Amino acid sequence: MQRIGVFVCWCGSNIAATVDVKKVAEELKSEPGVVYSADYQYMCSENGQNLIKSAIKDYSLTGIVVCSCSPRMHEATFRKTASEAGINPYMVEIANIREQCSWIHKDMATATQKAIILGRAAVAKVNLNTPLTEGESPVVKRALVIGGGIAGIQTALDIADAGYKVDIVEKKPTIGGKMAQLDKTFPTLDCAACILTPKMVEAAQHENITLYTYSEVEEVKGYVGNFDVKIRKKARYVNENLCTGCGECTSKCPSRKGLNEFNMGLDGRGAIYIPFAQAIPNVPVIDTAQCIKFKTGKCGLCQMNCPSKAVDFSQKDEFIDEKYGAIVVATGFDIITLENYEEYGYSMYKDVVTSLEFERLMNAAGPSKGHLERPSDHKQPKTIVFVQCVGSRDTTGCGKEYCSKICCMYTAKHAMLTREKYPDTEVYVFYIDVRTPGKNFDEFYRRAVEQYGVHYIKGMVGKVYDDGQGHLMVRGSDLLANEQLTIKADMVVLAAATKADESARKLGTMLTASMDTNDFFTEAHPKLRPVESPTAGVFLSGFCQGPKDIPETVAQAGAAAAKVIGLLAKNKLKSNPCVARADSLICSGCSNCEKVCPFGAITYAETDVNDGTVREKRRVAVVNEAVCKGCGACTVACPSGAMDLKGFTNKQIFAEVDAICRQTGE
Amino acid sequence: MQMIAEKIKEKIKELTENGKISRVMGWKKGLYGYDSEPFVFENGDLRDFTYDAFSGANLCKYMIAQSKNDGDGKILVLLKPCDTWGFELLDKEHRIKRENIYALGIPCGGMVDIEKIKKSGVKGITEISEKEDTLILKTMYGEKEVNKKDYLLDKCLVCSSKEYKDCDELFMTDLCGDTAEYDRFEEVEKLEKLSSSEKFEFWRSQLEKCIRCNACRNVCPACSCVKCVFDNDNSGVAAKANANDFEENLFHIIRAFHVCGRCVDCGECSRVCPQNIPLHLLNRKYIKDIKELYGDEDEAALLTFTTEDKEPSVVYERGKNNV
Amino acid sequence: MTENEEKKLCAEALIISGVKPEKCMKCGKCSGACPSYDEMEYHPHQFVDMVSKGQIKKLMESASIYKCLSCFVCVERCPRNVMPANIIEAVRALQERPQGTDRLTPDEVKNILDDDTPQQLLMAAFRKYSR
Amino acid sequence: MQTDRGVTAEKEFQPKIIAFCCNWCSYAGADLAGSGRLSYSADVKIIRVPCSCRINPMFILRAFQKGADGVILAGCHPGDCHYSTGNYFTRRRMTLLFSMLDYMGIEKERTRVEWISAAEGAKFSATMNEFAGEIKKLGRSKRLGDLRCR
Amino acid sequence: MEYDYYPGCTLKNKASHLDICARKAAEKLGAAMTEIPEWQCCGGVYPMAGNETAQKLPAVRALNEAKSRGRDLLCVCSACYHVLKSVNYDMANNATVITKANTYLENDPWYKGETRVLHYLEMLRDDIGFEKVKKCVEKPLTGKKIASYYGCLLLRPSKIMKFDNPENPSVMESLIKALGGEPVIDPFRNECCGGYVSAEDTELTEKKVRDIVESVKAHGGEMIVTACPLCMYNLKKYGDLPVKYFTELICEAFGIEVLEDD
Repeated sequence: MQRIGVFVCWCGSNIAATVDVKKVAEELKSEPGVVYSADYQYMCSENGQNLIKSAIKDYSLTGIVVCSCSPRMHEATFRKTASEAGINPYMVEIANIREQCSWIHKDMATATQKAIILGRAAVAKVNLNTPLTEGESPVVKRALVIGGGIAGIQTALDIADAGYKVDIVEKKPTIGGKMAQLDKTFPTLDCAACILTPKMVEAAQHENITLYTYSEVEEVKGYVGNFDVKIRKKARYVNENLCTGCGECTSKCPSRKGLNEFNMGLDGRGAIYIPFAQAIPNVPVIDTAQCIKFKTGKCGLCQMNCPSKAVDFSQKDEFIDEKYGAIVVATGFDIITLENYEEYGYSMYKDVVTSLEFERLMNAAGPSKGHLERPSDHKQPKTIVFVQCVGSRDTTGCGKEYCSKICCMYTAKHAMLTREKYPDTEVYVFYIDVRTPGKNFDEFYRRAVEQYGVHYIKGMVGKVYDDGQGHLMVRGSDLLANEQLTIKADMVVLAAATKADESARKLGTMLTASMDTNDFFTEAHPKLRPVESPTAGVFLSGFCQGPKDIPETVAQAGAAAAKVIGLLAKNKLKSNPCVARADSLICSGCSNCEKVCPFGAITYAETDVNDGTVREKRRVAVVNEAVCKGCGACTVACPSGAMDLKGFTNKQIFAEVDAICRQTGE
Repeated sequence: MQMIAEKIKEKIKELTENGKISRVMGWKKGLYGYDSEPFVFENGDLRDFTYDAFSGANLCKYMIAQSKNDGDGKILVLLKPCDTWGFELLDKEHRIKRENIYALGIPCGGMVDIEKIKKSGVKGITEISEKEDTLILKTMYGEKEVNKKDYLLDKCLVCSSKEYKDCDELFMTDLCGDTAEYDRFEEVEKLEKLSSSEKFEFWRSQLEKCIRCNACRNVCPACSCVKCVFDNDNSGVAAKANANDFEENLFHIIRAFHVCGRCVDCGECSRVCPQNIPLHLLNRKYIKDIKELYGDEDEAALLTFTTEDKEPSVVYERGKNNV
Repeated sequence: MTENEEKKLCAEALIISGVKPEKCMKCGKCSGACPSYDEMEYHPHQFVDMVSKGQIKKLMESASIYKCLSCFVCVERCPRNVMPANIIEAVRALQERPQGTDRLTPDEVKNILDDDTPQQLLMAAFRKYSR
Repeated sequence: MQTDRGVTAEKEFQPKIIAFCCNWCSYAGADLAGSGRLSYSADVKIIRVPCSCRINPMFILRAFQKGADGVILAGCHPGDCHYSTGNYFTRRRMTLLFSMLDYMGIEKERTRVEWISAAEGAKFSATMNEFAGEIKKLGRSKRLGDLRCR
Repeated sequence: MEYDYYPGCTLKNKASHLDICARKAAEKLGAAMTEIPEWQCCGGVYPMAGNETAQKLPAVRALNEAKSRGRDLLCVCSACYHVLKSVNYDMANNATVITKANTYLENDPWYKGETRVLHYLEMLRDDIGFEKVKKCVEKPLTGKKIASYYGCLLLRPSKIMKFDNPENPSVMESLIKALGGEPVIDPFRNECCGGYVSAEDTELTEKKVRDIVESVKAHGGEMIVTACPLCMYNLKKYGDLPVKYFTELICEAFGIEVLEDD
């Protein structure tokens, strides 16, 4: 049985003017467990707190009820008071008789009566309170960044500069991501490679950064501060330590049938290849599906020609196990495939290209060395039509419902660059809306129109077809002119919708980090915690959280790094003790609680159970207290009541309900 | 049916001899031919084995206890189509050790409710045998033939699927009878259309009959908790913890909620109820609601959500049509 | 037609067509694809827009409603599932509902008949051009 | 209305209403209603829970058992849950539970779910007033207590 | 393979060749087509308005008839296929139509879109397979440059028709290849021919047909093949390229002779 003290606060006249505080104290004295009750002008004042402290000592109190303002105001204060007087801080409950009572009622009798009932509920709860202790867990001072694009690189550099170890895992043979494929960047038109490659080099050379390229995260276990991650380093069949990157092997490879991924398949590459000149690491990789040696056992020219004996056909995938305190997701994006948009003729006509392909066609390091030409006949196009929103803002299920955000700007960029380099080329842009909310963005778009004479047409293309004579006919509507027009073009560029990278979904499951229906990672709070995932210790950087351009991505990358640094700077993590607890004697191991847990805090373990009559091994739920945030979703999903929430137990809430429902004067 | 039973026996022998199974969960003959009951046959002794029109009992739940020990070898369990749904649920919820079980799907042509026969005025039954769709009732007053179809269990009247889930092997299952044509939600719809006070009177009169024998709970494949919340002293609702009659009063509402989204509509709760309370109508209401509100989803309805789910106020709106 | 009557007709058009014009994001893809565009005074996207604004009278009186080929290109390519063809059909149905407004009368049928005219054409024409 | 206050107090039906409020949005909304002095019925008593998804249907049934006349759940707006998904579960659970109560003939108007954010003090007070008014009209709750097995 | 067959009015009359060739080719391919009894005209066009349940009833009758026999319902005419499939979609998804139609027709049990409606071309592609078609060819159409013309009704709306990729279909091209011909891909193959508007505005139809035929020529096509009697009528009347039904083409390649007045 508890020994409870009740302390009724006047809050000056805030409470006392409408609530008869003396009567409340008097009435609550007769509640079960209550051995002491008092009222005071300002309970939160030093004197008030001392009153509580001495009562705890004098009456050997085990539980405290303070009838005062909202617990959101002073719960922490009174917990500290209790703690200083030697009882567990979680033995304190607050009855909110100010915000919920004195401030909203005028009639003294009514307010007093309500205050008594609220006090009773708090007393009933405290009777069932148990001491709780905050958990503590150590923090591994190392971060993992998944994805080696601009987002991942920036996050890793920022964390590394702060003095913490960072590993980058990149699934492709090189870091750099999508940005490495771009030609110029809006709105300043500086060359992407010029600003990105120095960062790639910096990441590779940083003493605190380890790169795992051509690698994937295989398994994630653990929780904030203590993640256990298994990384698969795929065999590239070239020894990274021996290879000097001379490129001898790539030039000797007799197979030329591979499609150059970096150039969006617009040209070919050998079976052993370095994705692009500035790749990091500058080490080739063998495409085993294409390699003659792997297919037939014969060839091996690359191995024979390698001056440093780095080619190793017997290489196997390697597994690396590492511990991390924090994980940053920076998996980036891709563009959708266009089989649902054949009205634009992407698969029928070679000269209908995506914007990313166009990016490569414009790029000095691209398949045409920067000379803009049509893929079909390598002629320079004289009329180009750009189509925006191809698959974006589509609610039919064919594309993506969201706005891809970056297309308006890069299309303006493409149009502008085309007109600058080839002033005799006519450029049309079909748009639904031109969205340019960014610094210098609208100015940029207007420049394309006013200075470069790009024809912007408000309307959408209905069909692209060929006239049988090498031209593409683009039929669309010009809504402002109220007409349907057909443009005879040489090339059509489609701003295909963006999508989350395919690896994201699998990773989301591994990390138990929640995602939206579009496979973008969800942030912990859309406004106030935009770079954190709801899963503690998992942070978000770049496009993986939603469409973003480069400046935004870099900003978010830095923000994510700051959050990681804040976490790694701590030696221990304290956790909220009001978390779920599974009773292994009752748990049936049905997994229902696991399914509703938003944080992945529940796992299952084969546990020896002994309830006095039965001894056996059973699959039972285990709550990771460092991960659980205490929402209680699991407690309702659990039919047997094995899952309960500390600080808000079933019994406690029942007791509150019962106390409120008791007849007056009972 | 006798033919099928014999074939099943042969199959069991074959599986036993091949060392695939060590025991069999089946039905054992009773005294009168209409009281077969679940039984574990061991050591290849199948003397009293039967599979007849009264083998309505779902055996899947016995698998919780029977599959526990790894050392016992595999147990064969015989499952009718509707039995397999509960079996699958138990597997999904990790309540059974699937690797210790050999699930054999067997054909079902509908099971008979002996109470219905008795109610029709047939007294003193001493033996029942089957011939295709005819039941031959030997009574103390002579022999009588009835059509099996007229005395089917309620759950068989709304038989909705002959699909077998999660079985290791299907045996003669093409001999299954047809599914029923009755719409299983018809009864629920009827109740929904009653006025609020009529509904209340209906349920009060039904639930008043409950003697808290727990038969429904014991048979239900979704009610497989190691310890039921109503037996848990710490839950705040268990009988012992409270002097009041809370658990008594709301047992069925809570039970229905606990199996909501997980109930496989096997109809066993109503079949075993000694007081004939139509408990399945509670569960089926949830099934109907889930279908209407959330459509078909892979996950149990209460363990998932969509951001576009209907608001709870939909209940008021839907209720507007009937007063 | 009073303004109120017009509004009522618009509401009816939306009900029988099942079209929700508020889903339209005014991209104009329907009109960019329409094979009858040049024949029409009002174009698919305008049908959606005008009915939602309560301006159905002009549409009903326009020959545009007889130029729609029901080829479903607008329905197919609309990125928002708006179904412009359905609303054009609804406007036509509302126009043809009152007596004596048939676009095509049995007398006129013989004008279009020739040896090869398929039944399909007659059936379709009757369905589209008369009550 | 009778003039004699004593008699009125005796005779006037004072419903018992429990409001379960999630700590992050609705409880804060109630605080805001308080600091804005936005009065609402004294019949409403609040129980604080971390999230609306902590509310077990058993709590609601228990309240009715013990003589409550109305139970209202208040949580963050869908999409704004502090725990990201808690209120989505609440929404399903309560939709199905309320539907079942209705099916069993228990007045569905006695139960309600409302989404009230920390900024919606005015909505909190208006909602509570309206709910209390509704419950007053319905009168004392009897049915749930009577729906029992012997 | 056994199918319930819904021929439709036009195939019983002006487009009898489409029908006859379909039956003869099916015979050779080992597919049995049983005409469903007492079918009524599908109406020619799908009643798009939500309040036109009555006009959908003939289709529902045919669909329910096929259901009762447990067979798939086969169409050859594009228009019938379009109507039947669209109505079938309603009968599976639109509660109002389901209730009204079943109540009116006194169906017991209710018809809820169970029947699979398929076009003859789908049958060739999905059930029989073009490999088998290839094996039946006796007089391959070698060297013939044939443009397929799909029109609207087979393809759209694709959400309902689910016939082929609506913007880049391939089933007829595959057929032409199987028959030994050389398919010519004409971008106007899914553009409207002018349809029933030819009943009132021949100019419009003429223009549409001209676009199609000119495009076929520009892409090197020498002949057009179609599945729709109305397309056939329009293309023939206003165009100057030979037009054939796809079933005629099959018979030709299979070496099946079909007389003009057969």
